[in-house]
Amino acid sequence: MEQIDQIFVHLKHGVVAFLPEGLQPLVSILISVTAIVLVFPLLFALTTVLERKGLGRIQNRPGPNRVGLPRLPTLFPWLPKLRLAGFGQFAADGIKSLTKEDIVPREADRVVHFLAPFVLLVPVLLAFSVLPVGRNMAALDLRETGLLFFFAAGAATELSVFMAGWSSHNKYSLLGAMRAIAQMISYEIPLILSSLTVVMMAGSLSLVTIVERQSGVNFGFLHGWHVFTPWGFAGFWLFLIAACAEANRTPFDLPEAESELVAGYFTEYSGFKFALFFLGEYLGLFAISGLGITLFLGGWLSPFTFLNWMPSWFWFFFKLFLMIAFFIWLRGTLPRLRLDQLMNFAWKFLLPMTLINLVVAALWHFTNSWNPALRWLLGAILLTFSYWILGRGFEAKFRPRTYRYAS
Amino acid sequence: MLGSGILKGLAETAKNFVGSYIDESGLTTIEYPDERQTLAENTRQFPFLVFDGDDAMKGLRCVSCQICEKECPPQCIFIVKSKDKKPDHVGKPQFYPATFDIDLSVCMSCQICVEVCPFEAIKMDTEFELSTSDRFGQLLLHKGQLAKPNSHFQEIHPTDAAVSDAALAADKAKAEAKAAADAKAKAEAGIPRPLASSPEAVTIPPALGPPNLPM
Amino acid sequence: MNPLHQYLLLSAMLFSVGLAGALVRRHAILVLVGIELMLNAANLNFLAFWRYGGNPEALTGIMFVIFAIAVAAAEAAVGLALIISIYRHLRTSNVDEVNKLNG
Amino acid sequence: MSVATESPAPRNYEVVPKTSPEGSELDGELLEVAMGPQHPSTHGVFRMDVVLDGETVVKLKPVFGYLHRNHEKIAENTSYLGSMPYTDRLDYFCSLTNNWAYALAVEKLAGLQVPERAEFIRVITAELTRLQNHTSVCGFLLQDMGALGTPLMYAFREREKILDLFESLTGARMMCNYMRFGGCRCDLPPGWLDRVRKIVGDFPQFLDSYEALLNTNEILLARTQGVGRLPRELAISAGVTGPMLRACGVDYDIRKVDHYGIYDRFEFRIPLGEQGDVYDRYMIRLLEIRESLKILQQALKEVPGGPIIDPKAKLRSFRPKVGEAYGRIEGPKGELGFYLISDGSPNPYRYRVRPPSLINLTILEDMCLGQSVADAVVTLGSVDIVLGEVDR
Amino acid sequence: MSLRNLVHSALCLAVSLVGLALIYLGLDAEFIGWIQILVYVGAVSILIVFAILLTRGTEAPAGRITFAPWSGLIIAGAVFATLAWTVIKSKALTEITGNPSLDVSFVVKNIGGKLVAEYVLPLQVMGLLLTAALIGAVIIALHERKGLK
Repeated sequence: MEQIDQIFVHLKHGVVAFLPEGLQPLVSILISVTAIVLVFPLLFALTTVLERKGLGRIQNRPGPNRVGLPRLPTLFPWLPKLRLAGFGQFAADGIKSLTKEDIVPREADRVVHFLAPFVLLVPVLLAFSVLPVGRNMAALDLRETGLLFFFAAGAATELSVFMAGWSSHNKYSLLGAMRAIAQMISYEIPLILSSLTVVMMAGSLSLVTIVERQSGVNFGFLHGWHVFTPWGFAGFWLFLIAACAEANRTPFDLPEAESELVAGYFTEYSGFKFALFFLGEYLGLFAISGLGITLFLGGWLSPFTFLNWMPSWFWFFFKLFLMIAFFIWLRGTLPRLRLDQLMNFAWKFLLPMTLINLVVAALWHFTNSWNPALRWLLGAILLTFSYWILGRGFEAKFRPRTYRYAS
Repeated sequence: MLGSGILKGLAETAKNFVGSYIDESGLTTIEYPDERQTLAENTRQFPFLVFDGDDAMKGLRCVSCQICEKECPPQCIFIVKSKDKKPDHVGKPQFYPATFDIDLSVCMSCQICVEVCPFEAIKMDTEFELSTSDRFGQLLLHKGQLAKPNSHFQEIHPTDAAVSDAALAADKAKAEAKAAADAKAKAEAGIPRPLASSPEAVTIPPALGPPNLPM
Repeated sequence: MNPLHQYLLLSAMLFSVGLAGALVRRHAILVLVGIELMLNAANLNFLAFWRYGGNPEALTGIMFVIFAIAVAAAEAAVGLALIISIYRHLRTSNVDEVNKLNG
Repeated sequence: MSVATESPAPRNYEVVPKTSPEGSELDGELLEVAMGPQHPSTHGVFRMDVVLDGETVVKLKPVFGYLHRNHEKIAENTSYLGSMPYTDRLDYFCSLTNNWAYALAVEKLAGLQVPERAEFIRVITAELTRLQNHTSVCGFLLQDMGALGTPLMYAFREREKILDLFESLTGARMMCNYMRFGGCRCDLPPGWLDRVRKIVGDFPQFLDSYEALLNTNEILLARTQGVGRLPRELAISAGVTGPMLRACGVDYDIRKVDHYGIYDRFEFRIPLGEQGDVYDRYMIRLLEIRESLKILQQALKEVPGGPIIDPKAKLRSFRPKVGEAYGRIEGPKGELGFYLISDGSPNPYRYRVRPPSLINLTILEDMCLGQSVADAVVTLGSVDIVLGEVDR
Repeated sequence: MSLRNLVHSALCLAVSLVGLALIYLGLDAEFIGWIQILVYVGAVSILIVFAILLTRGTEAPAGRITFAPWSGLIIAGAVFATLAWTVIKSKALTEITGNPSLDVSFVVKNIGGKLVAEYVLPLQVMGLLLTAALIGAVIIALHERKGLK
C-alpha cells in the first residue's frame, strides 16, 4: 500500500536518479511541472463533460452522450462505433476550438488582447505548485510562505481579467472586467481572512505543514480535519462562498453573466484563446477547491483512520471531485446575484462573519484545556448566533409574500 | 433562517438528479436518429397529392380547380391547368394539373389547402425529414414528387382516410347509380349513348372498413 | 562592487525613473505612478540593507518595508480617489490645469 | 416604427458626447450599450438602447421591429380563413389563444354561434396554453436571472406534455391553427380528454416542486423584490393588461369582465399583487396556473357531445356582412384583441391586432430607470414578451 | 513612463513591480516578495487602471509630454548621477560584505511576533491610517455623486 501511495514520488525519484548530478534539480522540477500541466488540464477536460452531464441530469436530460471515438473505417474496419457515454466530447471540443478562426476585433489592442489569456493561465498553473496533492507530493513546499504564494498568484489573475476586458474594446467586456475585478478584490478579503484562521491554528503558512497538522485522530477513527471544529466548519463554508466568487461560479458569475453581459470579459475571444480562458477559469476553480481541501478538509488525508490504506493522492482527487460536484450542483440550482447585492454580501455579511470566526478560532485556541464538547458548543453557539443576527437584516427586507384574490 | 430557501432548492435539484437515474421516464429527451417518436395521427407536415391506382400521373385526384392555390395563405402553390381532360374516379372527364408545384420553403404547414379541397385530392404528409442540400432546386417540389398513393394516406392517417374513402365511395356509388339510372332511362328511351369514359380508366382501391366515425 | 552595490544602483535607477516620470508627465495618474516607483526604490534599499546589513535578525528593514507598502497602498487609494474627484469637477486629469486655487 | 429613423448601431466603444442634456457633470461617465438585437436575454430580436451610469440605467429605449412581417397588411389581402394560420405566429407560444381571439372577432362579425362542445374544447385548450405559457415564462425569467436553465428545463418538460396533447389534437405543436369561425377544425381524438385529465391531475405536483425549487430562494427574493416596480396608475394609463396589471393590484381579467366563451360557468379566482414588482409578476403567474388548473378540472368533468362547428359556417367563399367587430380574450400575456372591418368582400377591409406584449413593453423604461442593467434584464423577462407579437 | 497609452503604462508598471518582487525574492525576502505581488499587482495596479478608466484617459492625449520635459529629465538624471556616485564611492558600503548564506526560516514567525510586540504602536497607527484612507477615499469618490442627485 505504501508503494501505491508513493508510486509517483518513487517514479520521479527513479527517473531523476538516472541523470547526472548537475541536472537532477532541474529535471525534478521539470517533471513536477509537466505533471501539473498534464494532470490538471486533463481533469479540466473531464470536468467539462462531467459538468454538462451532471447539469443535464439535474435538468432531466441526458447531457452529452454521443461523441466517443471516431471510427476511422479505413484504418480500423473492425472497430465498432464507440460512444464512451459521451466522454469523447472534450476531445471534440478541443479540436473544434483549435481549428476555429481566431477573431480579434479591429479596434482591439492586439498585444494586450493576445497576452491576456496567458497572463490568466500562468499564475493559475503556478498556484498548483504549492498544493500537496498527496503525501510528499507538493511540487514546491514553501515552508515560509506557501499560502501567501497561492494568494499572490491568485491576485495576478485580476490583471489578466482587466487586460482581456479592456483590450477587447467592447462595452460588455469592459463591464464584465469591472465587475470581475470589483468582485475578486472584495471576495479576496473574506477568502484570506477565512484561511487566516487555519494559519493561526496551524501556526504555519506552509500548506504541507497545514495538512500534517490535521492528521490527529478524534474518537479513535476520525481524522482531525479542521472542518470538524466550529471555526473550521464556519470557515470552510465562508471559504467556499468566497471561493465561489473568486472562481466566478454561480451564484457569483456576474462577470460572465450570460443574460446580461453576453460573456463578460471574454466576449470578444474566440477559438483557442477562448478555450484558454475557459481552461484558466476551471483551473482557478480546481486550485481554489484544492486550497479549500488542504486548509479545511485534511488535504490528502483519508477521512477515517481505517481508510488509511488507500493512497493519499486518491483522497485528494476524490475530495476535489466532490468539491467540483458541489459547485456544479450550485450552478444547476441557483440564480445569480446582482452587483450591489454581491458587494453588500461581501462587506456586510462575509467580512463580519470571517472576523467573528477569527475570534472564535482564537477562543478555541485558548480554551485548549476545556472539555471538548463544551468548547465545541461555545464556538457553535457564538457562530450560529452571529449568523442569525447578520441574516436577520436580510430577512427583514426580503420575504415570501402571501397574495389576496379578487372577490 | 438565511439560506433555508437555497437548501430547499438544492434538495429539489438533487431529487431530480437522482431521480433521473432511478426513473428514466422523467427524461423527456428522445435521442432522435436512434429513437423515433410515434407521431400523432393528426400530425401535419407538408401536403401531398393523392392518387389512386398504380400510375401516379394517371390516378391523380386533383382536378386543377385551383381553390387551394387561391386559399393558400403564403401562396406557395402553383398550378397550371391542363388543356385536355381525363376521367376522374367517378368517370367524369376533368382537367388535371399540368403543373403542380409547392414551394417547401414557403409552405407553413397550415393544412388550409386540405380543408378547402373539395376533391380529397391534397392531404398532409407526416414526413418531416425534408431537408435538402440544394436550397434553390430541391425545395420546389413538383407534381411527381408530390404524388403519393392513397394507400400511403390510409397508412398515415387511417381515420381521415376512412372518412375520405367513404365519401369518395359514396360519390362513386351515387355516380354509378346515376349513370345506371341514366343508362336505363336512355335505354328506355331507346337512344343508347356511350358513357363518358370507359370504367377501366378508373381504379378505385377497395374502401376501408365501414366508416365508424367517432363523432 | 558587491551585490549590495548592484541593488543600490538598481534602486537609484528606479528612483530616477520614478522621479523623471513624476516630473515630466502631466497626467495626474502617471505622477502617482512615478511616486509609487520611488517608494518601491526606497523599499528595495531597505531590503538590500536588511539582507546585507549586520543584523538581519532584527528585521528592521522588513518591518519598514511592510509599513511602507501599507502606506503606499493607502496613498494610492486616496490619491486616485482625489484624481477621480478632481476629474469629475474639472474634466481634466492634467496636473497643470488644476489651478483653480491660483485665483 | 422607429427602426427606419434609427441611426446605425453605435460603435462598440463609444463615449457619449460631452454635450449630454444632463449637464456637464455627468457626461463622460455614461456608457451607451445597445443590448440586442443579438443578445442572449432579449427574447428574440429585440434591442434595448441603454445608457448606463456605471451599472445604473439612466435611459432605456426599447427598439423593436426587427421581426416585422407585415402581419396586418397580409391579413387584409388574404381571406378571413387565410389569416388564421398567421395568428398562430403572432405569439408563437400560445397559438390557440390567438386563434380564439381571432375566431371570436370573426364570429362577432359574421354572427356565428359556437356549439357548446366547441366552447368547452376552446376553454380547455386555452387554459392548457396558459399553463404552458406561464410555466415557461417563469422559467425564462429565472434563466434571465442566471438560474442556468434548470427551472426552464423543468417548465419545458411539462410544456412538452402539453404540446404533445396539442399535436395529437391539432396536428402541430406550436402552430396549431385549430379554431375555425363558429367552432373548431376537428373533433377530439379518442382518449384525448383522458390524457388531459392525467396531465391536469399531475400538474399540481409539478408546480409544488417548481415552487420548492426557487420560490423561497433568498437570491431570487433579493433579485426580484422591489425590482421593476410598476405603479398602479401608470399601469392603468399605459393600458397594461394581463398578469402584469394584476400584479399591480388591479382586478381586471377579461374572462371575468367580458364573460366571453363559457367562462362564467366556472369558478376561479383572480390573484392580485400588491407592489407590482417582478416578484409579484412571477408569483401571480404561478398562482394563475393553479386557477387555470381549477378551470380545467371543472371543464373536463362535463364536456358535452354534439357538433363542433356551427353548421352555418362556410369554409370557402366566406364573406361576412359589412360591419366591424372587436373580439378580445384574456390571453396568457394580457388582453389580446382583433379588430376587423368588413366591407363584404372575402378579405377584411381593416385588420388590427392589439398585441398585449407590445403594450406591456412600452413602459419598460419607466420600470427600469434608476436600476442596474441586471435588473433591466430581469424586468424585461418579467414583462413576458414574444417578439412575434410585438413586431407583427 | 514614456508610453502614450495610459493603460499600457499601468500594465508595464505591474510588470516592473513583478520584477521588483522577484528581486525581493532574490534578496531572500520571500514574505515581502509575495506581499509585493499581492498588494501591488493585485491591488494598486488594478486601482490605477480603474482610475484611468474612470477618468476616461485611456485614449485622451492628456498624458502627452508637454511641460518642460528636458528639465525634468535633467533633474532626474542628476539625481541618478549623484546617487550612483555616492553608492560607488561610499567607503562604508564596501565594508559591508554581507552574509551570503542567510537562513531566513525565522523571518515570517518573527515578523508576526515583532508586529505585536515591538512594533505594536506603528501597527495600530497603520491600521488607523488605512481605515482613515479607506473612509477618506470613499468619501472623496462618492461625495460628488451625492451632490448631483
